[in-house]
Amino acid sequence: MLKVEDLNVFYGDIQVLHEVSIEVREGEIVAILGVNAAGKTTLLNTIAGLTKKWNGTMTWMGQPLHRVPAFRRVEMGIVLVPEGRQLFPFMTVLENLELGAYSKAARREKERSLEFVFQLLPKLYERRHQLAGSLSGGEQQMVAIGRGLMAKPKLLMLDEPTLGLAPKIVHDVFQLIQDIRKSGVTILLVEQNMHQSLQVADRGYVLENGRVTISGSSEALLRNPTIREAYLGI
Amino acid sequence: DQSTGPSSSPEKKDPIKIGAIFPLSGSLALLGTESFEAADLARKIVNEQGGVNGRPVEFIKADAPDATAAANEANRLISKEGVKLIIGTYASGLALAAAPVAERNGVVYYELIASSDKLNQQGFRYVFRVNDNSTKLGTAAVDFVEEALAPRLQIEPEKLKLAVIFEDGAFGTAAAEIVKSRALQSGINLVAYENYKATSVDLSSLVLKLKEVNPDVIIAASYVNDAVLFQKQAKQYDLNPKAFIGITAGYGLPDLAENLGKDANGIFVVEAPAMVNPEALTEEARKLDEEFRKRWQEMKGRDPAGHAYRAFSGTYALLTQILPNAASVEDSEAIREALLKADIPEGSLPNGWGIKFLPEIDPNAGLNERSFAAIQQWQDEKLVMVWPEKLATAEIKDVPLPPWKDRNK
Amino acid sequence: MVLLQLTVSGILLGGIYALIAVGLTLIFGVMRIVNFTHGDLVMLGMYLTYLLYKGFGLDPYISLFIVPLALFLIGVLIQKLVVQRVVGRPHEVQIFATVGLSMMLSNAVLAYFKGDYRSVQTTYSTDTIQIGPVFLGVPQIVAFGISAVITLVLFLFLKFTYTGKAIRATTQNRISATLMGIDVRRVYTMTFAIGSALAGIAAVLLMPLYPTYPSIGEAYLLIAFVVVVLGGLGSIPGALVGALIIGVVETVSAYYLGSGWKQAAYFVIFILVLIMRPQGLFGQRGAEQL
Amino acid sequence: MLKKGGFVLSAGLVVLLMVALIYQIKNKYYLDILFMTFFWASLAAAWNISGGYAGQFSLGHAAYVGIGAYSTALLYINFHVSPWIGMVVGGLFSALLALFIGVITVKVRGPFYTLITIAVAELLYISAIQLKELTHGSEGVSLPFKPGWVNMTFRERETYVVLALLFVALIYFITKTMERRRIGYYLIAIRENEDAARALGVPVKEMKLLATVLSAFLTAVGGAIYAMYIMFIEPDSVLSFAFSIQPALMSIIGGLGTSLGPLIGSFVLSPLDMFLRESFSHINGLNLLIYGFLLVLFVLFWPEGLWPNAVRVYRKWRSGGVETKS
Amino acid sequence: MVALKLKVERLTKRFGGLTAVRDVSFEVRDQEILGIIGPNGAGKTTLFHLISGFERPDAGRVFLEGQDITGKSPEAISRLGLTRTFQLVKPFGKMTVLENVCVGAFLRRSDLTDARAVAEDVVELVGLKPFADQPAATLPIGHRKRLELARALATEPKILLLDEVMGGLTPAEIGQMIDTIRRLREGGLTIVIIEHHMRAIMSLSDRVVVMHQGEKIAEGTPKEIAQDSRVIEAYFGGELRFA
Ligand SMILES: Nc1ncnc2c1ncn2[C@@H]1O[C@H](COP(=O)(O)OP(=O)(O)OP(=O)(O)O)[C@@H](O)[C@H]1O
Ligand SMILES: Nc1ncnc2c1ncn2[C@@H]1O[C@H](COP(=O)(O)OP(=O)(O)OP(=O)(O)O)[C@@H](O)[C@H]1O
Ligand SMILES: CC(C)C[C@H](N)C(=O)O
Ligand SMILES: [Mg+2]
Ligand SMILES: [Mg+2]
Repeated sequence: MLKVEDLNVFYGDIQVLHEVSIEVREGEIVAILGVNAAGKTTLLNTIAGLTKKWNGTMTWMGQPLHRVPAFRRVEMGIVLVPEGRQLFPFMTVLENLELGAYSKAARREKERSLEFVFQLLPKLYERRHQLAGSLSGGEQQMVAIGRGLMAKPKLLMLDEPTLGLAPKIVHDVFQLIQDIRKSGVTILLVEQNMHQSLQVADRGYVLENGRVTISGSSEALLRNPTIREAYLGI
Repeated sequence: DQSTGPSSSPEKKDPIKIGAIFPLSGSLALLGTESFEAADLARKIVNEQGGVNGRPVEFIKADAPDATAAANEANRLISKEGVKLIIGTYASGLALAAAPVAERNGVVYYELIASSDKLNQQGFRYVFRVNDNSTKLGTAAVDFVEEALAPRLQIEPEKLKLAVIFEDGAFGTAAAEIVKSRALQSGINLVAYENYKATSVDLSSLVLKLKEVNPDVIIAASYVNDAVLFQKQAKQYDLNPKAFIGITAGYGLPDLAENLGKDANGIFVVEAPAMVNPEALTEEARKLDEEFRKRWQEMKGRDPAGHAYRAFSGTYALLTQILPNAASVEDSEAIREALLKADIPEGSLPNGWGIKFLPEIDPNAGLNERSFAAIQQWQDEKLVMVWPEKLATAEIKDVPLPPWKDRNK
Repeated sequence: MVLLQLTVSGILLGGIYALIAVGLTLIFGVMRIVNFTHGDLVMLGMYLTYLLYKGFGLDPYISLFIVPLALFLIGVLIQKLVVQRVVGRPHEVQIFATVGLSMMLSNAVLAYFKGDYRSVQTTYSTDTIQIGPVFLGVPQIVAFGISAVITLVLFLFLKFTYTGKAIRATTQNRISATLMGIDVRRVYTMTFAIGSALAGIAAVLLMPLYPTYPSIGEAYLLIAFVVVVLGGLGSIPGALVGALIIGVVETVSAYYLGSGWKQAAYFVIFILVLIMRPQGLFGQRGAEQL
Repeated sequence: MLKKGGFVLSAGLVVLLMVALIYQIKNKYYLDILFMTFFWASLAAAWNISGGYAGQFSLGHAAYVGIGAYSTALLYINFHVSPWIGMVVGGLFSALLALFIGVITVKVRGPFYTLITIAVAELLYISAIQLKELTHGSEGVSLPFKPGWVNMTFRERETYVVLALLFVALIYFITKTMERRRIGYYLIAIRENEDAARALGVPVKEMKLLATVLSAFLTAVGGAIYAMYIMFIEPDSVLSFAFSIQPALMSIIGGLGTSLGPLIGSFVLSPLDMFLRESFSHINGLNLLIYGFLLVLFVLFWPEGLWPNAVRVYRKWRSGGVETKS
Repeated sequence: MVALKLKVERLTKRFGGLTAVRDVSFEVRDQEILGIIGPNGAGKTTLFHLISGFERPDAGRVFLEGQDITGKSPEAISRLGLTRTFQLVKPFGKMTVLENVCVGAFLRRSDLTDARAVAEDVVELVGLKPFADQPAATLPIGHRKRLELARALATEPKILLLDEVMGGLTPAEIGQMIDTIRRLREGGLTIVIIEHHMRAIMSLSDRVVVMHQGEKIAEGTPKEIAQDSRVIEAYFGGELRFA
């Protein structure tokens, strides 16, 4: 479905990703793991079309993504829920969600998607007329995820979706991720919560200093001694 | 100070360089440019006639959109171009900034148009003004009210209600102040004295205020934009003075009729004389006047207005009757001597002026006592001379001014 | 009695300010591009109206269908060449890019038209309707009416259409807007162009009333900023109400304090409002800090 | 300590060298250009203290220029107060106004602050025109030419140029000193994020006020020097928008919030402005058209300013082409 | 009495119709680590705003070492020795990491050399040394959180309020962070910490305050809290989980 090969990404003159190759197959949950500053966000942003300076190949369903601007990728089904929420602070929760369904295909399904999101995240229904900017940190995170779902993604990329969420919600989110997958959406997940991520993911890649150093099935990764020591702290 | 230019013994054919400072950009660009063009036309005609003592004249043009630039440009002309004589600047604010620079450098400054009295009242030795100042303009306005309008309106000057409105810049303020003090001297009833910004986009309140006091005569010192705006709004709100007098600038420009059409008719303008009765001119001046009108028509497609006459006449006289008498045109002291020596009778310049500069001991040192203002009137969308009689080419009409609903019928 | 006339005159004048301010509120208020060329866009529109009138004898009210279109295209051009490159940059960078642009526009016109004052003369330029003791200028009434309609349409557009929401979303977070599938560049271009077209409409409606000259933009720019901030950034009804207030303040203070002081009156009000209610009369609290 | 002494010493040497150079220039026109360049540089550097470092983006500094120029001129012609004293009085008046603006705008940020400063400057401009008894209105104030140290009036233009140079040097020195001290760090922190600064104990209000007041004082002194040089002031010059916008412009083009940026900005823009006016004014407005065009280019291509860009290019060149990640 | 560092008395804060914090009281003793937990939107961050002076409470008082600091400005409170971090990080983007931290250090050091010395130590302590000269705007989220901590530490506070500084860290990094915070306490600091990360809260805190819908619903040792049925219901969603 998504294939990234030999990807190099730069910020100005600084290279942040080095020859990264990953693949996501339809219906999978793939986890990207790594310490702070490893380049996880950069990878997702590049797939979403947000970084300017990169080379390598990226293909989506066999089609090259080279010349496709970010907003088109959304219509193609590549949707990113960005790090740090990035809501529209002076719009209500409802308006934020509606904007999630901006692309044409999603717009048609808007009402149904809304219902689905409110069912999944009832707290948002309670707060639907509040300005997004005045929500608590965790509530904002929920809006961000909900907004991503509104776009009817084929591939949903989640950048640290549980950051700042209470344990109860964290659990719900991981549950949600599995539910989303069941509804036919492929998921690319960046998480610091490695244990739980690897429990829901099928496969994983470990990024270190901008390079993929380890990859494999979740079980393999969970057994990998390096990972156990360096990342899980066991 | 000895500068870069060709020094010791100038060749006969070397051009004489004169600095010319005018506002060519910014909000004063319209009149500034036209004034420069009129001065430049005089220069061209002089050069065609063989120049000054056989040497062609060259203007070094300098743009001064604001006072700082005026001072900087005066500095440049003097220090870099080495000029000994600067002409300009059309606007009082610029003249007041440029003249001191010339004075301090011992270079002659010769003003053609700017009106602020202050220019001649600072004890400068090298600063001359050939044109009419605010006092002359304001006095002419009030004289005209007293001598020509009051009788025609059959109102005693003491009973006459006068309103003065003026743009709040240096020009408007200075002119209005003179009108005010002259009017008070004559016992005229000053019922309103109001200033406003020339760039205003609305003057309805001013119109309404005037309507309240219902003046017989309104005297206005305005630029074009505000003059047009005021007249349009006066019509809308049906403000009907018995006479309306504009003081030079906006009211004296062809642009007024271009923008107002027939609605301009009947308005008086206190202006430097323009297109005067040829009878009032010397033979020579008459010929020159014809030439000027013709060439200006060719250039601009319209008749020259008062300020164009100021610039043309002043420049032409300078080049033909003053500089040739200077012991050296490369020496400002000699030019100054020649200016002070000049004694040209009235009627010798194409607008009827003569030249005689007040001496250094006079409080208005350097002011030309033979320049004066006259009254024109808009008739059939053209400006014609109506007062004083000697210069007049047409009769005074439309006194009292018909109310708007009856105008242009 | 005078007060009644002054108020009516002020409201009509405010209608004209509103037209200029509504365009600016879209560009500055909604998109947060500090646009110092807005006055010059009005100036360009006025010259275009003048040219159409001089060259083809077109009545300004017919130009109403042409000039805004032309301004729309000019807006697209300005956006693509300059503004797009300063979007998201600090305000000071935007201010100076547009200040430079403004110098270019007004001086290009100066170089071409030589600073002469130009106006069109229509039969209705000075027409008035008299209701009791109150005079109402006909062109002013037309301008006011169109301004009210435009304000309403624009308000509904921003509030309820998807495009309108996309515009607001883009202001609040460009990256997220992109991630929603919004073509951010196009949104900016559209907004700037619509704002410019509105300046064009204002210009056409001004032309029967006021002469134009190259530096006239300055006169309108500051008023427009005052109105936009007073009404509340990005608030369309705010722009209308703010303009009416400024219009009335202007006529009333000009009458009682003298025309020379009238601007002082609205600057004082402007400062007071900003201090006591930084979000403006209709603005979203805190939104002014975006 | 030694480093600081070294800085003062080398700066002093540079100034001395420049003074010596000034006396080598024979053509007065170049002295005029030089004066204007130093003058604008001083206004830009003064503006930069509040506008660049503290992020208080004022476009109303003309108010301070005007107060400085008018106080000096009016005290001088009405009461024969020496401009050296008038200048300080003007500075204090400006500082007071700045204090007032600062107090009323504590909660106002971003473009709103900018608009308020514009409005205040406009108010002053209107007042200067209307309060004729005090200011002589639009006719302006002409200063008498009475050379002498006490009168701050000189026959030789060199003296003015040296005066302006010393003034620029003083402001540069103040800025440079600030940069290495707490206040410099605090001002930048405030500009970047007020809330975070407050959480770290930065007295935001006081720091902003300090910067604005200092900036206003210095700007007024600059206005006084201008008045004594041109010898004629009017509302349309010293209180015009140009006097607000140029210093800001120069700081931005040179590099906002850097000590050298405003000076570089002025050294590029002032001569450029005068050169364009000299060379291109045969077509009305062409010089300003080009000036505007160049401004747009500068802002589009070097938005951080010339100085920061130069530094970056230099660093890159020194590190052999590509910056490497540590 | 001296042992009492911070005392919060019946704090209440309303936003329009919503009461974000209702009648909350608690105390923090010298060199204690107090954990605050609660579901999203419980009012934890608001509580920090109230204590640190960023919001004015509608009712209630705050005492720092016995001194009433209610309504004082954030900068004054910080000067008195209480510093907080922001959950939504606020770096000085254009300054380098070290310069960011210097701003904090300047609170107690007036000389640049001294301030830098403090800043360098702190930067090293939180593990940002390799990034010291990088502009803060280019830091990824995890590092920004550390920067928040570093800046706060540089003010040499007596009491530190940490709002979710562990978000975005890997489990291994969290381990390091726990060590760091412990060491800080041993160095004499009193700490109030908001965190959703249960392992961190449970192993660090001496006592835990639990908030729910603006109210304090429980207070006690981690053990007591972990067994409180209301807490489990509100926070853990019916079953206890340690991430
Ligand atoms: N705009 C930028 N300019 C320069 N460097 C950047 C920029 N954004 C990120 N970086 C650098 O790129 C590297 C990777 O950052 P990235 O945000 O991808 O990390 P991450 O793995 O997502 O970390 P985290 O877990 O903290 O979110 C970091 O060293 C960061 O400093
Ligand atoms: N300025 C405000 N205006 C309106 N409501 C607000 C405002 N600030 C906070 N709130 C509301 O107050 C409640 C408490 O918010 P707070 O940020 O304190 O929660 P929190 O406990 O820190 O949550 P989280 O764990 O998600 O960060 C939330 O419901 C939030 O929406
Ligand atoms: C129009 C001129 C006669 C007067 C000119 N505007 C001045 O400022 O003096
Ligand atoms: Mg990341
Ligand atoms: Mg919180």
